[in-house]
Amino acid sequence: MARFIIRSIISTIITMLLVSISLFLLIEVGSGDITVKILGVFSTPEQRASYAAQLGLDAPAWQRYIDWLIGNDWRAKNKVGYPLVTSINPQTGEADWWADVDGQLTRWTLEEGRLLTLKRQDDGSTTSHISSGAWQIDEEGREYFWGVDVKNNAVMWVRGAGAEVWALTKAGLRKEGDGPMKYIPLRKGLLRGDPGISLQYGRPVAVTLVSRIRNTLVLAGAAFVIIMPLALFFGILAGINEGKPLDRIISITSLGFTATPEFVTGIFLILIFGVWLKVLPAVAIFTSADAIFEDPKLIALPVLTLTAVELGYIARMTRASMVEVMDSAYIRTAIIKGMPISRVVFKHAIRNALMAPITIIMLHVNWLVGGLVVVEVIFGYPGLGYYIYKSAIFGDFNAVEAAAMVTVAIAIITRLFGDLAYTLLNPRIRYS
Amino acid sequence: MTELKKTPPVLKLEDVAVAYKVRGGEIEAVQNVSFEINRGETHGIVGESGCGKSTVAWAVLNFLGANGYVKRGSIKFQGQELVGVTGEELRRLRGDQIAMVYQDPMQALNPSMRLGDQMSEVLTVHRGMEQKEAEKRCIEMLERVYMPDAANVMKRYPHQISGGQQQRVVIAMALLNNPALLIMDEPTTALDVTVEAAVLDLIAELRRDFDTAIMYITHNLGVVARVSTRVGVMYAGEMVERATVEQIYKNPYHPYTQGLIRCVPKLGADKAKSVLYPIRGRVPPPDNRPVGCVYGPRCDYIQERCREERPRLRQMPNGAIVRCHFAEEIDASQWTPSEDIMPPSVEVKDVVSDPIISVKGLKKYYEVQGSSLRDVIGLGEKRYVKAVENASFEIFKGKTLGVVGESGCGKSTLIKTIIGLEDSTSGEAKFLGFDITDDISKRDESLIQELQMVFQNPDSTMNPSYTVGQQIGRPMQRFKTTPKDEIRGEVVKLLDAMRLGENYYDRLPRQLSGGEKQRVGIARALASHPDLVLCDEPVSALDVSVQAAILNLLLEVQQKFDTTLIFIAHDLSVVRFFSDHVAVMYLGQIMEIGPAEAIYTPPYHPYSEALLSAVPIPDPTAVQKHIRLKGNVPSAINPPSGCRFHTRCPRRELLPDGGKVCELEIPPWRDAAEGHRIFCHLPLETLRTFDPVITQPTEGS
Amino acid sequence: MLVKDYMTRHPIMISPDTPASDAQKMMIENNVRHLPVVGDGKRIVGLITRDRLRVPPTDLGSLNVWEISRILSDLKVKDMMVKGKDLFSIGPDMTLEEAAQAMIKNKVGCLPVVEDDVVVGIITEVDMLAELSDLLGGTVEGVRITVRVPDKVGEYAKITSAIAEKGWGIYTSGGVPAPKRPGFWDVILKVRNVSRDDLVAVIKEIDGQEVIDAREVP
Amino acid sequence: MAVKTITQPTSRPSRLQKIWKSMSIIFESRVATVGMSMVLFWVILAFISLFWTPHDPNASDFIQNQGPSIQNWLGTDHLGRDLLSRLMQGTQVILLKTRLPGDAGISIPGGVAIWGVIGSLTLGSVLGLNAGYRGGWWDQIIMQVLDALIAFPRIVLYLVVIAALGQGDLVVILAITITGAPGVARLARSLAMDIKTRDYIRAAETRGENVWYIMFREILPNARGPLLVDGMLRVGYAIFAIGTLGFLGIGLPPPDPDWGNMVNEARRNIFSNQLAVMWPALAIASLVIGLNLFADGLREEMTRYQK
Repeated sequence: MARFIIRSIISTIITMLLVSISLFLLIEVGSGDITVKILGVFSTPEQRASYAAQLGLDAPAWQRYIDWLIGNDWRAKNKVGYPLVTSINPQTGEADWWADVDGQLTRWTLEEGRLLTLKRQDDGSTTSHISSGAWQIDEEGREYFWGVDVKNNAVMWVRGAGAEVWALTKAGLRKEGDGPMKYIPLRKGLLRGDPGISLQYGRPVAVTLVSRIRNTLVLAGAAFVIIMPLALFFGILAGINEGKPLDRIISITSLGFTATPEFVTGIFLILIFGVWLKVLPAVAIFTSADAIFEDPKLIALPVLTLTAVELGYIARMTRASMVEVMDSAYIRTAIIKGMPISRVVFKHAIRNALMAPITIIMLHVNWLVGGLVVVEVIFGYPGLGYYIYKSAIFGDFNAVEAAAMVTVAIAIITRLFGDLAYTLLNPRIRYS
Repeated sequence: MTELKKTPPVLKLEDVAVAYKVRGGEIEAVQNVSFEINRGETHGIVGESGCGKSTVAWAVLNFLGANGYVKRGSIKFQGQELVGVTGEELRRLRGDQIAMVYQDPMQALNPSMRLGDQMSEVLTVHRGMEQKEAEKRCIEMLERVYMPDAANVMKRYPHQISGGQQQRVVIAMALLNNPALLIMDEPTTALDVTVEAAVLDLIAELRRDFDTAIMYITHNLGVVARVSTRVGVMYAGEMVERATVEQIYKNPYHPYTQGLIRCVPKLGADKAKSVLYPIRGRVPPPDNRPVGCVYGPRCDYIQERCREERPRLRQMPNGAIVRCHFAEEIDASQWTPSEDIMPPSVEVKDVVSDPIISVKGLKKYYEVQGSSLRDVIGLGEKRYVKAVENASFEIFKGKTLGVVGESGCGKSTLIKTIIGLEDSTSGEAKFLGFDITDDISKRDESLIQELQMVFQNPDSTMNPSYTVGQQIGRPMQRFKTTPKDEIRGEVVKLLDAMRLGENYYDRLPRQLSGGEKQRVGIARALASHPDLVLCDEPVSALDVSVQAAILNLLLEVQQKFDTTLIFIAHDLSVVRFFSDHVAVMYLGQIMEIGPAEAIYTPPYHPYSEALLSAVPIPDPTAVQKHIRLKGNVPSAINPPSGCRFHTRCPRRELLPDGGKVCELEIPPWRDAAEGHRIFCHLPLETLRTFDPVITQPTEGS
Repeated sequence: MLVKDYMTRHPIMISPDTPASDAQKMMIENNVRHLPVVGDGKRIVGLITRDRLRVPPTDLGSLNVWEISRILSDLKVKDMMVKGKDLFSIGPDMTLEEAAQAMIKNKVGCLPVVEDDVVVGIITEVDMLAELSDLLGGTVEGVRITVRVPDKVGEYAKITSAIAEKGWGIYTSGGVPAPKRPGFWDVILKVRNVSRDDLVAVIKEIDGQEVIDAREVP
Repeated sequence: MAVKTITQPTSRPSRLQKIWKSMSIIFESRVATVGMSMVLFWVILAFISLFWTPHDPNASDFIQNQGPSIQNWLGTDHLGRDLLSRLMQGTQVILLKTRLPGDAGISIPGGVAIWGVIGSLTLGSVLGLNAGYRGGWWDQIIMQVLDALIAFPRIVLYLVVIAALGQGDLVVILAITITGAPGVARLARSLAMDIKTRDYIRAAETRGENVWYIMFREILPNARGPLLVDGMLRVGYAIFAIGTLGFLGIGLPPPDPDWGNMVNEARRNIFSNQLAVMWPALAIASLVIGLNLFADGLREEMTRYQK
């Protein structure tokens, strides 16, 4: 058994890695020139170039993958020469990057060719004064300086040759002088819990993601709690009456539900409950972050939709294996031993019947996620799925990657659980 | 003691017919079967597959599935009519008064329940006994069936104990409530000879002690002869003859019974002296049985009357009951085979050339993955299954080497290694001088085509999606032994040699019977004109009547093409009949090898002796030495030191200090006679003192 | 001589809810006189016998034909069986004497043999008689001789030694208090491979003992 | 032998007979028959639409959001297009034609769903057979990769692939292929593992046949049945997926109407015109259910035949 578990854990890790790489590559290939999406089609090539540089897109792909996975502050640290740390900015509540110059959080900025050192005070404000002698000389005799700028990048300024950069501001693109030559947009990396900045909203992905995940978990959880018992119940019921009318009815209905796409089911439910009966809200509009908890009605329809689709599937699975078990030799033995039918079903059949479905069900979780996307889109439910959808459409790769990895993680972990449950149910594996 | 009271039979069937509803009508699987079983009697029911033996059993338990039902007749159990009994009343009978044991215990036991729970529930449910008390009883019962450390077994799961033990558990479970009737459907068919023997002993003993009436269903004439007091012979859903076991074997009335008995080789019979006569044709499927006598089409004595009128059971002077119009006239001793089943005449050629294949010290080890963490990572020290250990033998052209041994003795691995499905670990093997220690991928075409194989299971020996012709033709086109346009002709020739007509060329496997498939399998093996054909249990999955036909066919082929054969089987009498030389394997080790007749007569290797004494002989009068091996076959991963057989050897005591040496040293090869070698510490003198295992009081009859 | 050796194993049994008429039919068909009545798991609930099934005429006297037939058809085994304190049973490991005692004391012709209230067999007078006839070697041939001896120590020895000297073998032997002759015992012997007269001659030698009866059997 | 006495026609059963035989299986099971007729209904409709639709599916020359009427049997949508025509036209892309990229507007026969499934069947069975028959490292690696693919939530994959490669029939086919392959592979693998234990495979090995021959000539033909049934189910899933994509607005590109997209557009004014939503929704549901029933029925029959 030990072996089995170890194996599945190892493979889980490998899988995650594979997925993350392939995901990254796909998006590399895919999301063409993201700057066009951000700056708009009327932006000039050089504007895009400079903005791309600011996003660190000029670095090679492998470099960016590593940055994305495990961050790049350690890389930037060697350049800047000071340890780089984050501290929460009281105004925005987001983490800012600072260089830790012997205990003093420091940033730099270049104004009219003069390098200013910004020292952070305890109250969060900064004092700026001219720093001299910080410049270093490279082989071509240029004077350059590596530091952390106010936009959370590790950057390289070159004295005298202040580059022209296009900064994206509320007012749109503004041309600025004294720009850095090189950018390393600082980030901790996914493994260290920092998926980066959302290109769409310009806010850290992590912040939005958390609440979305929570909403989705509530939705999925609710659905799961409803689906499981029902599905198993109907599955087993159908299984033990194989071929009888009851079985036919259950099978056909469940087939009907599984075979109907979520969005169709969803639409019909909206029609029925939202449009005709007017008992449930047709869309889930979140007035506040905790809306679900305040008004459970919001998730009634989404949950119902998910249930409709998944219920049928799992029920069919269970039925199939129940049927198989019921005409196995050991069930025959039990009956011939004169066991009452109830005992045959509950003591002999069910346990064996559940082995097969449980793994499949767990494998099925990523279907569920798929369903979630659609359902959330239909009902405008602010969950993970909806987030992925929006980001993918926009090509906001930081967001997509982060979100997708979360879903993948969920899928794989549930599968791991599935395997464990299987081993626990099945003594043949447990004792060997 | 005086038997003053005449007690009524425990089970009484009166012309029972069982029918199954199918699309468009129904099929009578079983027709007018009647017999009765008394207390403490074992009533054997024997017949080929598809004769409705099991159906009868299920009918008694009223467990015929959704579409089956007892159409006619009455089944009386303890004077109570069972037909039509259902629900609670039926439930009470099952497992309490009527118990059943059937083939393949592994399937019969619930894989995910502890054996203890599976057993004890019989008591807790029927007798409302306390769990504790029930378990105590179960343990007692397990000990009663000689289960080693019973208390522990209670806590185990089925897959953790050996097949023999599983069957013991099932039997114990059946006896827990001391049923009046015990139905056994091929209870030992899935087991090895020695295990089977032990279980049969057990059954006999239990019957005596518990006075249980046993209905024993089997296809194996030997087993019936050993266990049963009376026998019913079933054919095509009818009981064609019923008599005491002696009568059945000494003077059977019904032609079918006679046929059956002619089919099976007597232990000690060989191809030179004796012959097997198959029964022509095959059992008719239930949905088109002949109008008259069901056996008519296969019967040698068929008359007009047999075609029109279905015979009814009639009592013979000696009390036997037979379903045949001409039972009195027919005299088995005057029978002569008709030409279509005339077996080939075998003249045993003496050795001409030097050996065609010679193997020296061949080893085959498999690496096994441990389950500990270290093993998974790959740090654990390597462990091996020693499947074949130091096999050495040689075979001469046109001869047959038979290999016998119980499952897991490595006989299959041996031939897999020879034919190249596995590469050998060490040792040397030469075929006509070519080295054949590598696996097939490293051999060149010409060598590959010289070694071919015939397989065990007729249902999987042919690829369902190709016609007979294509499959036999394939080797020819693969090895280019025959030009494309002549292939069909060649194939047809082969088909004829197999006694299959040209019309088989375009048939698909599913249109063939087991025997025919096996014939095609043989044809395919011969298609590339190989010099050596390896037969892996080619007949063990077939009915006895077909078995005989296939064996004869193989002999004929060998005669015609002068092919050399290696013949694996677990049935000692078949091997004896078929082979010139025999090797006895145990746990990967050849224990004894030599000319067939030598193996089956003293001096014996103790293991061979045990095997022989375990074989069920189709002759109730034969006296057989009673040697039973204790314990199970040890694991091949770390086989016993010294002599691998020492853990179970019943003859060790003959050595000084109870055979310490067997544990310490690897035994020497003792040359008993020309080419007859025994792998044992016991000196030949001692081995010679063993008296023969089987003695027929009535020789030659 | 334990019950389990002489009882009939796997007796025909019947469930309490069977109609009485069926029970009767079953007894006649299989010609048995007693049926243990059992629940699930062969747990004994009662015993039913042929005469038990006879409905006492007094119950029916006042009824008309229709009512009678109705009653008869409604009667279930459980209404008529012997049960509760009237039901006597015995364990398989008791001696036959004990069984006999029980039968005599309770005036029953049959005892269900019960092992923790599961019926494992049944033992009847017939079984008893079978055992008695065996006890006296009823079926083996030889000389059956009855000797009347005074009720003293050592008398038995005289006989045995006398026979032993001749080298004959005593097959079976039994002793009962002589009917209507207090102070005497009748010893019944079965001796094989001997003529009646030789045996009588030898026994006559012994003083104080008289040969009551001697015959070659069977 | 008596087997000679059993006379059977020596002539091969003709191809037609064979086909008819396999067809007859379908009619044995009511489920399959129902399923097939549902599918046939749409197939026929699709063929008709090739030559004739009541109106131009893309021309909005009617009053918007009308209910059924003599001229628009199913009513009109929010742009005043004839729903029936759009429905009929919609079947083509799924079942009958795949539009190649480029302005030439060339299209090849075989709908997107069909090609997608064919793709996943091919890819899947190749992988599965290798994993199943060869075992060992092959198995380890292939399965590892497939697990990764399976772990990938389909919809995310669709989104990413399409975000990556942009809309278009071929892209959808690719997406379906990728997402379908792992399932097929698993099935093929288990079948292969079962079949490879048969003696006829042993026989092939003792003939020294090479691996590919064994996999594709010996194993595959016997795995065909289950794979085809599975394929049928997958056509259902594919249509399901196409619908979903269309609904998310990233499905098959215009001009051909896409059922999913029709639902998506129509739901915006669901309060005023429910029919516009219902028709395409019903269409998808019925077609998918039909395929499922068909496949289920077939599978049931097959298993019963083996018994």
